[in-house]
Amino acid sequence: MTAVLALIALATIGTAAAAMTRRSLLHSVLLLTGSWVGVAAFYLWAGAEFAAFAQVLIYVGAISMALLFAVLLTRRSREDFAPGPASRGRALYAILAGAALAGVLLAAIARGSLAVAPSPVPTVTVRQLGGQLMGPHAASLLVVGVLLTVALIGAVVLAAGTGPGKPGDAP
Amino acid sequence: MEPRVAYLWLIPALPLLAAGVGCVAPRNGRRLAAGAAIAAMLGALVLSCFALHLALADPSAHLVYNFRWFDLGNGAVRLGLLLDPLNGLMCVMVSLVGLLIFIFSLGYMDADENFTRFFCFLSLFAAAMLCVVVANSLLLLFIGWELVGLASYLLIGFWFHRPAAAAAAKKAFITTRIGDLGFLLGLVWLYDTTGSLLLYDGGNGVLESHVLGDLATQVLAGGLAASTAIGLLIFCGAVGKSGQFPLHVWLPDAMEGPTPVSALIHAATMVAAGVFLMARIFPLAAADQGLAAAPVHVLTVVAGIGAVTALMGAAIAVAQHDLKRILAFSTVSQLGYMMLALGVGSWVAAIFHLLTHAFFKALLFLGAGSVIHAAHHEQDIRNLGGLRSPMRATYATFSVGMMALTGVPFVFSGFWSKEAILHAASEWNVSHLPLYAGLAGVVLTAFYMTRLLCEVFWGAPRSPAAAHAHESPAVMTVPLVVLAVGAVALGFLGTPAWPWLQSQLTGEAVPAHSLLEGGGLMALSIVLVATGLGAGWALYGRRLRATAGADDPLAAAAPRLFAFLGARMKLDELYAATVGRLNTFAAALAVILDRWVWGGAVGFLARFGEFTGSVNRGVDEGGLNAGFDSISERIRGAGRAYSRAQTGETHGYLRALAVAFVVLALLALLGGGQ
Amino acid sequence: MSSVPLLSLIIFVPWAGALLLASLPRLGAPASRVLALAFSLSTLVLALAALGSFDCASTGYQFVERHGWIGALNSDYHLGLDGLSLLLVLLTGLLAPACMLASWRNIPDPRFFGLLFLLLQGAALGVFLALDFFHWFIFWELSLIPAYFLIKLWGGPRAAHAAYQFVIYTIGGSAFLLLGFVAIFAATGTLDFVRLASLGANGALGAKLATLGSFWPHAVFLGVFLGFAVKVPLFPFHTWLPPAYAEAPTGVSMFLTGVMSKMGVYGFLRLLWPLFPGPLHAASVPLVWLALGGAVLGAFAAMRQTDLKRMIAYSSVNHVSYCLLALFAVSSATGRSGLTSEAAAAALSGTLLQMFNHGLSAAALFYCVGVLETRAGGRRDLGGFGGVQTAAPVFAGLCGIAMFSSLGLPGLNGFVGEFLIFRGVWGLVPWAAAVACLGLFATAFFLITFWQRVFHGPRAGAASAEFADLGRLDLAVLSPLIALMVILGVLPQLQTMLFNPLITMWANHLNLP
Amino acid sequence: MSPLQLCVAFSSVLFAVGLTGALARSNSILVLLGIELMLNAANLNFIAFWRYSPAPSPATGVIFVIFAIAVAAAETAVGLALVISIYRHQRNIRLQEATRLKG
Repeated sequence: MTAVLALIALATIGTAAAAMTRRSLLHSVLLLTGSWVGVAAFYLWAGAEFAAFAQVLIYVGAISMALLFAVLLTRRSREDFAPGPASRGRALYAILAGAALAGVLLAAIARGSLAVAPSPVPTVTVRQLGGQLMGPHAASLLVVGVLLTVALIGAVVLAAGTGPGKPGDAP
Repeated sequence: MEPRVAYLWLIPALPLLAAGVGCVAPRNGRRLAAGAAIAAMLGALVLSCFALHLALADPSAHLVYNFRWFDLGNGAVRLGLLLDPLNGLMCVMVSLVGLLIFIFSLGYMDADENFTRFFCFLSLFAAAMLCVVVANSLLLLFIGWELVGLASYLLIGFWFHRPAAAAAAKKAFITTRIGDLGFLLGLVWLYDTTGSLLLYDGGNGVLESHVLGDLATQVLAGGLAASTAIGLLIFCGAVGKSGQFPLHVWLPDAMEGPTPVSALIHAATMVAAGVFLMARIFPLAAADQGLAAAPVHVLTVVAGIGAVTALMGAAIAVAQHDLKRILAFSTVSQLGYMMLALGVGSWVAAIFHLLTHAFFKALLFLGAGSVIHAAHHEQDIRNLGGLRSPMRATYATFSVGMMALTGVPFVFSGFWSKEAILHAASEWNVSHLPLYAGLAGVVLTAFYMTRLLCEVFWGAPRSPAAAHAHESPAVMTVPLVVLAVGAVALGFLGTPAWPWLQSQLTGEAVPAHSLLEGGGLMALSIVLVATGLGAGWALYGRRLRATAGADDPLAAAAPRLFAFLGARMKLDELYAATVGRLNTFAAALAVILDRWVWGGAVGFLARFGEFTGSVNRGVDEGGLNAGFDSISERIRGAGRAYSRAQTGETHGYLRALAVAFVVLALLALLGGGQ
Repeated sequence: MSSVPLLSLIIFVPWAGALLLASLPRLGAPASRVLALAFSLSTLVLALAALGSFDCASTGYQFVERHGWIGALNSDYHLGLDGLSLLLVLLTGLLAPACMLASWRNIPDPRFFGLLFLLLQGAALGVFLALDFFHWFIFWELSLIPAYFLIKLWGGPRAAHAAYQFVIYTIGGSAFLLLGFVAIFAATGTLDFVRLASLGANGALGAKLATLGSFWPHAVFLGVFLGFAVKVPLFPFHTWLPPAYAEAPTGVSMFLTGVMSKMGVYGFLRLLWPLFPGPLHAASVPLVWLALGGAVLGAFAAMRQTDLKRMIAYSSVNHVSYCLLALFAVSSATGRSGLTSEAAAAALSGTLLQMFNHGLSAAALFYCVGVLETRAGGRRDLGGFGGVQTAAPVFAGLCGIAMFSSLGLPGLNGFVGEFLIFRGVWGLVPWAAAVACLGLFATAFFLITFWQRVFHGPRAGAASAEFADLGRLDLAVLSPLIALMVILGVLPQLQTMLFNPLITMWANHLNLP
Repeated sequence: MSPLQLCVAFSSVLFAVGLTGALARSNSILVLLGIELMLNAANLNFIAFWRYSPAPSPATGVIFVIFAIAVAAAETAVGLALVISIYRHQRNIRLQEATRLKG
């Protein structure tokens, strides 16, 4: 059981790391989508099918598309991608920060007593989820709905340009 | 309560009415004012005669009419009118002498443009004096007393445009006011202890027996009887008003007023008010005679003051040059005699002398007035002289008055009344000093009167004014004659052989005794009068002073004594040095106290207020504001420092987050431990 | 409760007049003068109406008006009139028109002057009629503001300083008064004079104050005493008076000396004595000394004054100190048995008479000095005149009567009050009466000196030139006052019948709580 | 190592990678990607703890993940819109130069 887990973990981390280090934006986005699929797999492994389904639908379907659009819309000149000298120092600093963070977290996990009895994979039916959503979490569901619409409109307003000018010209 | 006594208030009311008419009358309403005044006095005289007749019907009775003035607390303040022989006689005397003087002043004041105002004031004076005389309540008497003081102030200062007259008026008012304060305190003390000021009030009047009894028995600290203290305080008023020793300084200066005023007020009536007052309250004054243990008796003090005044007045009169001042000091001396008589216990002799004195002293003053009038207001005897031939009538009446005053035996009233006083003094058991003072006074009186007579009437006129003096008009000489008759006739009312007056006054029959019985004393006094006259004639009669400048024979004999007496024994300077300086010191003290002590305290508070104000501002601005300002400044600085952290670098923020997270996690891992 | 609210009318008609004058800015000078005079006369008319239906026999308050006002302080709008207040209202009614007439000429802005004066008059009347501390104190303080402006705007050269000192000094005093009454309210819960008086009578007030702390009864007594002492003024607190009276215009100084100083004495009689009989009795001997200080030193200080108005101001200090002397003598006799009630009645009656009579004579004297001042072109020093009697005999006559009344000459009104005071004080505190005689002597001395220097002697100084005698206006002011002086001198019954039952009641139960 | 520890370790590493990415790259979009990764790491944790929690019936973990996904979506949308508007404004989307909101 844990072998499958390890496999999924390695895949996801690998694609994520690759996404972060690729020079070309497109490749990064695609690799990232891959890692999202890894995550979905983990959900499946954990027994939360609906979550996996949602992950795949939203992240892989929608967000990756949005990212692609964003990348395409903003690639005016090639030179954007050449990492300036400043980024060298930044990359090093970033790696250091990430490693420190990971070290701390892993140390905490190692020392932590997260022993847990082996338990069967819990199953949750969509009926249960629906009941839950419509029951105690009805309010938050509505809020999320509102949040999404507002975000949509906000994005459109921001992206549609501030002035009467056509998109892409200098403000 | 005698109904007929009710109309007694008319006697003072008539002159008061005349005074009202006088002051309302316009300046040129001379006839109206004078007529009203004289009519009023005539009316008062007639009413007084009726009153006297009524009083003499029963000499021992005190007819009383009391009425309520205003209510106070549970009771009320009551005043009253009194009629008995003493009052009756005084009323008649005042109104008769007043009438004569009014008539005289018709002529004397004829030239004065304030004629109406003069008569208004004279009527006011007469009303006040009559009010004093008829009063049964000491309060009403005090009211009349002060109004008499006011009238004398107004009349002395009648020619107020002359500073000397103004000063004299002020001096008179203030000096008598000092005496009146003592009178007021005595009054108030009496009112407080006995609850009423009525003299005779059907048994519980002040002078009635049982009230007097407990007054005498009420002993204060130092063994002094209450009645003694009250008597002495009331005597202060008499001393002030009658010009007795300590407070006599105003009388000679009062001669600044017109001569009829001097005659009426400073000879006959007002100054006599003091004697009348003491006679009126004689029972009160005599109440403490019984207390042998008492340290001082009222009557002894009165006798003492009387004797001193008699002697001193006569002595000073010898060395005066002003005609009216000689008479003034003579009045002071005669009043001393009356007080002496009261002191030695015989108020009847005092009143008898008062009556006779009123007539002949008024006569002398009016005579002097007609002399001054004739000699164009020349008053210095050194400039007069030789008026015998031009002014025969004045000379004749003046000499009658002079002989009455000196006490030429048997014929003149002065002799009998002075004799009565000396007789009473001789019978006084306390001491014989008053008697000797009286006898010495007789000599001095005779001396200065002859000096006056010789200087003014005999010899040759020594100044142009005196040279063409001419006899005064009839309106002035007729009163002189009437007064001269009075000066002679009045004596016979009270001779030892026929003591009608004494019996009327005391109310019980006084035994008549023959002349010889008191003969020794009478003979002595006759001899003394003779010596006085002789000495006067010897010094001034034989060698008449030729010129005004010639020095006075007596001055040649004893220059320093003469100068000392001439300067009125320097009493004025003494008073100025003591009381005057004390007064100015007290005034200066009050002003200094006000400006520096109380004003200073307020000033200090004000400056203290300013100081706290400025401290407060300093603290407020320096401490608080500055403190707040600096703190807020620092906070702004800190704010600016933090704001630099907002570089806008998103990465920076992320980095900070990461670092913070790591640090926190480490802390949780290492620090927590539990 | 008569149908028409007479007492409220008495107070508020002058204020209505003031309001009317305020609302007509363009009113001409003559019209505003007449209007102001009319409203000022209203007090006299209403006071006479009150006198008409005043029941002399009863000692309680009459024409009482009582309406609920402030629930929180449970103080209500309570007006009442007894013998004492009626006397003072009559005095104000008499003096106010006289003062208005006195400032008929040479007052630059008569409209504003009339307005302020009516305000002052209404406030003074309020003080005499109010029976609840709340609105009484409003009237008490309100009277200061118009007085300040009246002195400052129309006064003499140093009027600003004098007015400033006058107001600050008095307000300082009344601040303590206010604190005292706040403490009283805290202790007793009521501000009504009648209730407080009943508490004070049986000593409950002292006990209640003691509940706040042992220190409180004395502090409250001192506070209230200080408030009144400054107003009267009692001896050490009188330094504000001479400059204030001297610099004020004639009409105002007449009102100040006639009515304002009586407010202080009224305060003593109405408030301090009934509320604190015990402490007043305890402190009576030093207070007698203070009153004597005022009487004697006030008169002696007057001797040294060269400014005529300051001289009369000091004489006011002297006369008012006699009133207080009598009151303190009575308070010192509280509780003493024997024949004191007769003496106490005399002293109290003398105080009330002295208040009324001094009001008249001091106002008349101030007016006469005003006449001298106007004819001498603003100069009023003692040496600046001479022989005025020859120049203006009628003026000399009337001024003479006023002077002799102030001097206490029998036959005029001044004497009756002073005699009764001396009679009362002798019965209660004999040595005080003896010392007070010095005051009498000094008063006689400086007044006669004033008369000699100004009226007697040859014509000199301002009188040497043309010196007009009294005009019709001057006669209109002076003759009623002089007439009253003579009438009340001969018939004091007219005054005593008003307040005799009252003071008898006061004198009879001088029990020490 | 219990499986739960594994899951948590896995999400921590994923989180660290996301952070590094966000810090290292200067391109705004990549920063957004890094943030997305971090969000997914968080969701992982939810599910992991849900998976091994004693009372899985109320499925709060799953619901949380659903909400988290929804929020992440909204966040990405807005983020990208911002990037585009920055781009229009700044001609390039280098994060370091987008400092107009400086304090």
